[in-house]
Amino acid sequence: MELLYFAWVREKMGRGGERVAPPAEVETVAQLIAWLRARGPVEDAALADSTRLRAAVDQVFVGLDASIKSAREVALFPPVTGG
Amino acid sequence: MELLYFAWVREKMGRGGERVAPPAEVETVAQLIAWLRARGPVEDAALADSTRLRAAVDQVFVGLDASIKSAREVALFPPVTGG
Amino acid sequence: MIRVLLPTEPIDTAAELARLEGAEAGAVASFTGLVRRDDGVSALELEHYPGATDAALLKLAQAASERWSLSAATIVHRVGRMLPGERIVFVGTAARHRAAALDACAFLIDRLKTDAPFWKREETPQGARWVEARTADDAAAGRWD
Amino acid sequence: MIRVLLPTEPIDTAAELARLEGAEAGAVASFTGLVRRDDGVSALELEHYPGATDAALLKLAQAASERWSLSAATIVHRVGRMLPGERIVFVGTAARHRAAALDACAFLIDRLKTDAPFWKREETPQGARWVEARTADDAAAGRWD
Repeated sequence: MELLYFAWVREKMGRGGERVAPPAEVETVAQLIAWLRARGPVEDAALADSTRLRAAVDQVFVGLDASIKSAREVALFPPVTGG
Repeated sequence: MELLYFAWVREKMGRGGERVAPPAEVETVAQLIAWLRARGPVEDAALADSTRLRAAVDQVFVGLDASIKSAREVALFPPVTGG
Repeated sequence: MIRVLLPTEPIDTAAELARLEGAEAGAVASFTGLVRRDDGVSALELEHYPGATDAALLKLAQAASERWSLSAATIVHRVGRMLPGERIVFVGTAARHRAAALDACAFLIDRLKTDAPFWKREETPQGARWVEARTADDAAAGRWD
Repeated sequence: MIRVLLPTEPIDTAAELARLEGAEAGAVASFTGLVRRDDGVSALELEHYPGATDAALLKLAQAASERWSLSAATIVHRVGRMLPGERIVFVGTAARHRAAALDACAFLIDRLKTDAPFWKREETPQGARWVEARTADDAAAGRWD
């Protein structure tokens, strides 16, 4: 699974993305975030405030309770501020 | 008093304007129109349909019942269609 | 910054937009009306009431500027004879935020249809005709009251 | 005619307007957003989600085109680093009548604020900061539902 990070999520994670293989019990975006936070203090701090996190699964905006089953690409980022 | 005609009023009157001196009892735009119509068949035909006539007194849009007392310039024209 | 013009020559929208952007406002909205090609009209003639037109457009631009705290408002209305595809009117607004710029722009073009002394005459293969006023325009202008 | 661009170079609004007028529609509306000079911001950086951004803008332009029967819809959103006074975004619509062009233009810029993956980072004398999302934008976008 390809992960992408944007804006301050990217900055705090220290990388724009990575390839990961979470275990089968990680079924939603929220569970993916929890799994990532458990990997180390950088990830834990970067993803601590889930109210300020938004996600897209295979480039479709979704809620954090959305499934990531069979997802090829998951993006994590702050609320958008464009236009 | 200076009269000005625009659009099809100008075309039907056969002139863009004229200087007139109506008698003192001609006090409103409607009375001015009636006085003009009495002057000849061209004027009578041009100004026959008062529902399609609009007016300005000294460059201010007014209703046909408006006073023309002490007016320097009265304009007669169809409803505007610009923009 | 209010700018009102009644040119007989073609309207340069790029130059007008550049002026509005120069007002340093953050948000610029514009509307351009063109002579349509598909109405069987070979030319359009815009008659106006010299003096009264300028005053009406100035009054409109000032009203919009105050109501929406605009940094700039521009009305350029062409008069005389023009051809299909040419610009009849350009309205532009500059404001700090987008809603003000967009609303003021819509207000100006709606009101121009009803509050300014312009008359349109269309030349067609069947002859020339004066365009009748549309009650839809009164309704559109009225929504700003 | 739908046109969506994400350039890193300055936006040429005159060329975009000319394209919209070429759609032969009668009414052209546009909105331009600029980097303000008076916010103490020395530069603005626009980050986006490549691929997803293009898809989101195309979807928006298509939705507007269908809803208002547009002859043309253009969205040009600059990305990367830009300076005060430069254009961030241009939205333009062409339609047969003015209300459709103006409403569609307002819809596009409102929705761009909420439905497209852009993030703004401001550089100031005190350092750089990511711009927070505004709830006012959600309200503005919601009025089109």
